[in-house]
Amino acid sequence: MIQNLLDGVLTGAIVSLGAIGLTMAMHMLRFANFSYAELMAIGAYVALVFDRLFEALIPAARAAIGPLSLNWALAAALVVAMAATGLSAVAIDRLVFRRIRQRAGPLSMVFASFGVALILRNLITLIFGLKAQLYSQEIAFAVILSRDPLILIKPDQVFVLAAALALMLIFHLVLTRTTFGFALRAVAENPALAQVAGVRLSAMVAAVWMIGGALSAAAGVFYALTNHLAPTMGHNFLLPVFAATIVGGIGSVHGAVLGGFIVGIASGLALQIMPSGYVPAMPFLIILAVLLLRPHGLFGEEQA
Amino acid sequence: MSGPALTVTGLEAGYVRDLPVLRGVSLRLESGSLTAIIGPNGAGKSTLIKAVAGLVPVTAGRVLLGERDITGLRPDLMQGLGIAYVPQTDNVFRSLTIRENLALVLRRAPDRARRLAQTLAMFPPLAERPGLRAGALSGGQRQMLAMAMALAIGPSVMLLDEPSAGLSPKAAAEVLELARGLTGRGVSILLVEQNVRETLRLADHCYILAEGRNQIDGPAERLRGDPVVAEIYLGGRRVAAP
Amino acid sequence: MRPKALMLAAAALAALAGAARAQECTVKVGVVMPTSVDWGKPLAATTQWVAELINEAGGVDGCRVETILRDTQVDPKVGVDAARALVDLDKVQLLLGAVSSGVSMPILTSVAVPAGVMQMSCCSSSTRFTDLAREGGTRGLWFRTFATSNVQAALAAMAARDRGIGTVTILYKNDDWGQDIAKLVERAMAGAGVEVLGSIAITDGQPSYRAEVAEALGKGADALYLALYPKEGISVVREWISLGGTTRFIGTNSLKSDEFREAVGLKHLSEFVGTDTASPRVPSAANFVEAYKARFGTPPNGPGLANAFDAAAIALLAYHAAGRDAKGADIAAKVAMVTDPQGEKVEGTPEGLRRAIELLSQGKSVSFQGATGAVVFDRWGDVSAPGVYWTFAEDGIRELGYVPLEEVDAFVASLN
Amino acid sequence: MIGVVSYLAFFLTMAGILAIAVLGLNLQWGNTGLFNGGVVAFFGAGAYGLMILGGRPEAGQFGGFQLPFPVALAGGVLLAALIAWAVGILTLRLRHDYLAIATFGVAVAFESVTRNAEWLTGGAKGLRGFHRPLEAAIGDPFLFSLAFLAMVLAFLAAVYLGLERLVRSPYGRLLRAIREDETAARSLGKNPARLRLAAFVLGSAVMGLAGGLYASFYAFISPQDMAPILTFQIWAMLIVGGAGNNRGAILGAVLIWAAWTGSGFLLARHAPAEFQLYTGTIQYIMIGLVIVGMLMWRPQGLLPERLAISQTGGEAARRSASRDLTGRETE
Amino acid sequence: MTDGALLATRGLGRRFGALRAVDDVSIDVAAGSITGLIGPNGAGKTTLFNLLTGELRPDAGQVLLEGRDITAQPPDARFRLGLARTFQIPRPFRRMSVLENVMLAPAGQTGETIAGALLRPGRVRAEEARLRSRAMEILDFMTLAPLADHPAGQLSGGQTKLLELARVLMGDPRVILLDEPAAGVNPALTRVLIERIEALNRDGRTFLIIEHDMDFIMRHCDPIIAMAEGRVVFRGSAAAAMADQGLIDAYLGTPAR
Repeated sequence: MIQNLLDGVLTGAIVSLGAIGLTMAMHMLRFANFSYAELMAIGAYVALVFDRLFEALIPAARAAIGPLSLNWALAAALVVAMAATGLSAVAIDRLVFRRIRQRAGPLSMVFASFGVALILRNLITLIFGLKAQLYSQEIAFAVILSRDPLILIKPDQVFVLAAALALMLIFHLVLTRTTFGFALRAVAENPALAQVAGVRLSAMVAAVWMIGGALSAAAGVFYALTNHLAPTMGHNFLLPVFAATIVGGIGSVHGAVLGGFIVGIASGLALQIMPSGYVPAMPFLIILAVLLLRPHGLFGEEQA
Repeated sequence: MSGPALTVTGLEAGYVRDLPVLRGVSLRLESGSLTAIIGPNGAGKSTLIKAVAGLVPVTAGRVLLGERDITGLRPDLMQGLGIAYVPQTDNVFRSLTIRENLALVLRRAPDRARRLAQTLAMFPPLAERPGLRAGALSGGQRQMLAMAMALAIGPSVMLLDEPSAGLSPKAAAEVLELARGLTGRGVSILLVEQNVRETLRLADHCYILAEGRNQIDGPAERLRGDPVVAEIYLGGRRVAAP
Repeated sequence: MRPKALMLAAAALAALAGAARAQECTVKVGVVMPTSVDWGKPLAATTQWVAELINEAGGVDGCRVETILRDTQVDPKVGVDAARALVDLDKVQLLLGAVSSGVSMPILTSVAVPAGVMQMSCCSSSTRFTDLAREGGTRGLWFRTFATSNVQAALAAMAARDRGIGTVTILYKNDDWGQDIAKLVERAMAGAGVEVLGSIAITDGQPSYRAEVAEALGKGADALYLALYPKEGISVVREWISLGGTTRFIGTNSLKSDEFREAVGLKHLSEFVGTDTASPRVPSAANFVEAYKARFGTPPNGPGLANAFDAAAIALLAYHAAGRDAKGADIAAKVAMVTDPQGEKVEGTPEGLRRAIELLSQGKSVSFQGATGAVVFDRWGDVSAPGVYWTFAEDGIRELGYVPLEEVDAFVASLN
Repeated sequence: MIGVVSYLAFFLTMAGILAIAVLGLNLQWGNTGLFNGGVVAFFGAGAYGLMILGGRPEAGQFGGFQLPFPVALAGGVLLAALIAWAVGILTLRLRHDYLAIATFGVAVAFESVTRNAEWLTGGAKGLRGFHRPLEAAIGDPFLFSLAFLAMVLAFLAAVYLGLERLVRSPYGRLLRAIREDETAARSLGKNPARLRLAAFVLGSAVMGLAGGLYASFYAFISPQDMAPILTFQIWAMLIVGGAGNNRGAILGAVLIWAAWTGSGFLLARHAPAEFQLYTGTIQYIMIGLVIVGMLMWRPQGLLPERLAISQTGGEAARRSASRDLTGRETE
Repeated sequence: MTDGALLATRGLGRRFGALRAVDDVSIDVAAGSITGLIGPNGAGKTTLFNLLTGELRPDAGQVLLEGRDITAQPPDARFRLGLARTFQIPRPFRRMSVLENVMLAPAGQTGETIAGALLRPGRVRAEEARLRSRAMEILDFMTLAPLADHPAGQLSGGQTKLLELARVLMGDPRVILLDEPAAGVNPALTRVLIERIEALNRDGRTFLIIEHDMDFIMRHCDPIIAMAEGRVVFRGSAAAAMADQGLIDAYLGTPAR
């Protein structure tokens, strides 16, 4: 029980990272982006490429950091992946979504995002193959916190949770302490007024994609670090990330974080209440429950 | 008053293609003047002011700021040029605090802290609790914050869209008096108002629009005495009164 | 307008196919396999390899075998369409495939059986096929070289019993094969006096199997039974090991893969016992491994490769026996002649196949000794097979022991 | 030649079945503006409903009532409608994109049930044991396939004509009004929620019909048929054909299905062998590109929605003074 | 408060955040009257309309139609009960023809249900013919008949106001709420509109009209209700309103002197 809770928190941290960008993008661009979760896969695979590259170039970077399975090469690759994924998110918006925004309604965007997701997922398959891949073959062992009840925790897990929380904190500070953050919030609330207040809309849209892509990349790398890489990994997170976004309320960053943890913990505990085969439906049940009780999510506001 | 701060010539604009709301409007906003636009609902008053602010696509005509052509310029660049636009509703960011609202409009200003303090000092009710979320303000205070946000950038031209709408008569009068006072400091104000009487009392110059076109214009004093204007816009009470 | 255009297009394609036929005598064989998924591709490659071997050995009734490979995308609609095009447009009388039962079944019921085409699958394991055959729904056109999961379940139970394992927890892939085998293993374990503490479904496409693994870990069983494919297997087993779970694993043949061995790491797999239905006592199986290595450069460590080899070889030999113009039912009728235990033993080597073709041409039956040993089909097109235990080794797979058919059958009988 | 005809019959049967599902989606999306992200669930409900009602009994398995084909088919349609009704009541008041996510989730949940509820759906191994209507009576497989095609085309025609009548009737007028301005429609006494629910249920029932025909065609259904890719395929057909236009919906179904199968056919023949591992992947990318390209350059589809004005004053308007009330029908 | 009130409110209130848009409003609209609703911008007139028609839910109070509490009824139900409205900024169905706009309105059309449309084509046809003739009558009455086949999006501002009234008439309502019917309409069309309103009133229809055009209000409306800051500040005849200097100064503005 406690173990499930702990594991749920870890999954929750990853889902939260994915949901932060989605909630902002959905709020600002007013459409449900089904291709969003693919950014996680892009990030994880970019990190894989650079991890291998750095390891080959600088053998010293192969040294693991403390008790973690993360090494310096991967840590550097993570940074590169965050930037690269952010840029690809901006590029996808420029190439596809912006054009469709100008021509057709928001629901065409929803469908276009289906198509984009399909293209991205299969491009990754084409380049990297379907095989499951790993950053490191080594298995990092869990530390026993308690024997009765049995509670185990992995150093990687602690690191991922800490890193995810740190990223969220940084982002929170940016939103609440910098005028750039004010501008982001302003655009989310009222794009026209934000423009009048001197905010360049297209720059903010790009910034949202950039941030969302970077956070998603981090989520993807953290996931792959504790699990493995597969072209379908983004797709597998689709429903959880959407669930977190909706639970938190579209547009609410804090809601997305909380929603991510709720979804993660609920999935962790799902096995306690339902047969294992039905667990994949859990995020959907959460979505449904929240929409019925609070149609605008926990922190969401009614949109005009 | 030296030359126009803003010149609009033959402006056509609208939200949907092939369906212009403005069908050729021209006006001049003299430097340091308070110029009002009045007219019936649907005449295109708000659209005119939005088109000037760059929020509605312009299909024909020109907008000049002084000598400079700013037709269809991006709204954020307009703000950079010293044009402050205050929309009628939703004119503050409700999820941001008073201070954050002001910091946002000042985010490119090098001396942000100083100007923020200056602006707050102009509006004591706002300065009392700068950490309050704008969503929690009353209608009058919100309008005040919107004006403060416009003033913070030290604008040369202000575009005000019905600043008195939804306010109590007292608050409405205060807002208009505030606008009037600003012209004394060299700010040129273009104002859309429903409150014709009050507007004609305060404004220097007045344009009357109907169906997206100029109808009548002239110095406010003259229009106050114009029988046609009285008939249409001032209730025509001389006719109806027993 | 539209149908006409389509007819024209189809006619043009048919003309192209006709042109190809004119060059020499060719026998077309349809292959419907999911080449767009990782585990499908080697199966298809193996099948094509068998066709080459047969061609080198003289071909089917003197004709060159031309395999037409179609991707099923593991989508029943796409698979059926592909099979249908093969049957209707290419006039194949023999379909090899598909892999998943969920694709093989609709192909069988809506294409092969109605058209009277023989279908031989390497890898579909669902008990649905046996049911269908019992009802007469397959009209004797259906065969599979993949033994029903009974054999592996029996082997797993015997392994647990023999190693003094008192309790196990089952993790199974949540598909038809996994659900089936999980149930069979539960029954077999009970029969062997091994207690099953829990049976947990692993649904693919989940972000994390942490909860499932933690759940299994909480059961505290002596050993873990794994009915998984490599992809989920890697995720689940790595998670399990990192949490300090026991490394006493019993696994199905689906985990026989280098990918799994490498990703989990050999050092954690020293106590792994795998089950399979192959028959390595027969030299033919070893020969297959060698030949495969020679052909593809890697050992045949993917699931179902040996079965795919035998499926294609038996089907093509039966085709040969039935003659180049044979219909599906004729080919199906000759399968018994290829797998006749009384017949001369022939292997799946170039020489063996040449010998088989020769004997079959003379009307003599043969006993085909394939990659999975001597395959014998029962009335429903199912094979029973002896068992083998295996484990992971430096260079791939090492066999641990052989369980003769009689022993397996005796154990299975003891359960009833 | 008979082979070509036989394959064509097969192809058209499948395309026809898919076209029916696309018509159902067109009612929801094209005519009503409802984003159904879980088409496969309603398709599946029709299929499973048919198999459970019309199949043969099996030990430990609910269903197998061996009801006659029309009854079983109707039962499947009803099941799809019932699920749609329940889903609709819960989700139709949501924002549009929430609806897309909620229905997407419905499909995931539905697949989960088909995979796990073995007593009801046969679990992952699926349901079989259904006798195709008239198969035994006709005997010859080729004739049967033609007969089945005829039946599918008859259903397609019926659905097409029915939907066309609906769109041109006051019901269609109401749908268009609500799509254009919900507030105004409400102020005229119309209940958009009820109307949308009705359109959602009817559209889903049509998808259920397609699912029922699909299951009876294959005499087998399993969770593998419930993959989200079906939803995507049906959407692609509608987008390419032209949302809002029933003829476009049918055209889109035929074209996309032809492209999907045809590309497999051609790649199997002409792509180098080592390339073939990726044919499926490449197909997905191509379809994705077609969708995105379509939305970017021709969002209205090949056959755009005709903004048919279903009622005109006809002569009456032209000779308004005479107030001629016999304005001609414009059907 | 008269017993003859067809439409009434009791203690109606609605706030938006801190703003009390409508605050404890109790009004009566007598059957057969043309009641005028005046007040400065932001006085809560349109909010009151939205509360009357059900577009908004009140925080407090009741709406009564013929003494029956309809507070909980949604807008569509209120229309069917005989309470219809037009919008300040007209909302025609632009992509539908003028005739279709009007034919849409009647409730309970057989062809509006799926079953009716599919299964009773004969009846639908007959009903449509009847509706069409009635719609043409009304369009003729509103001088829009020549435009029947035109998309409503092509009408001028004034014509769409007429169309909205025609559309509403098709539902045969007892009370019609008009939100600034004359705003933005040229004088000729305004005259048509006024004539029609008065003719309909003679037929027994009740009107509640928001209007800024004081001339319009004073000439055609009686009684008059004035609102300011969400409250009712005056109730009485037009003559009484004119005599109330305090009202004029505070809320209606002082005429230029």
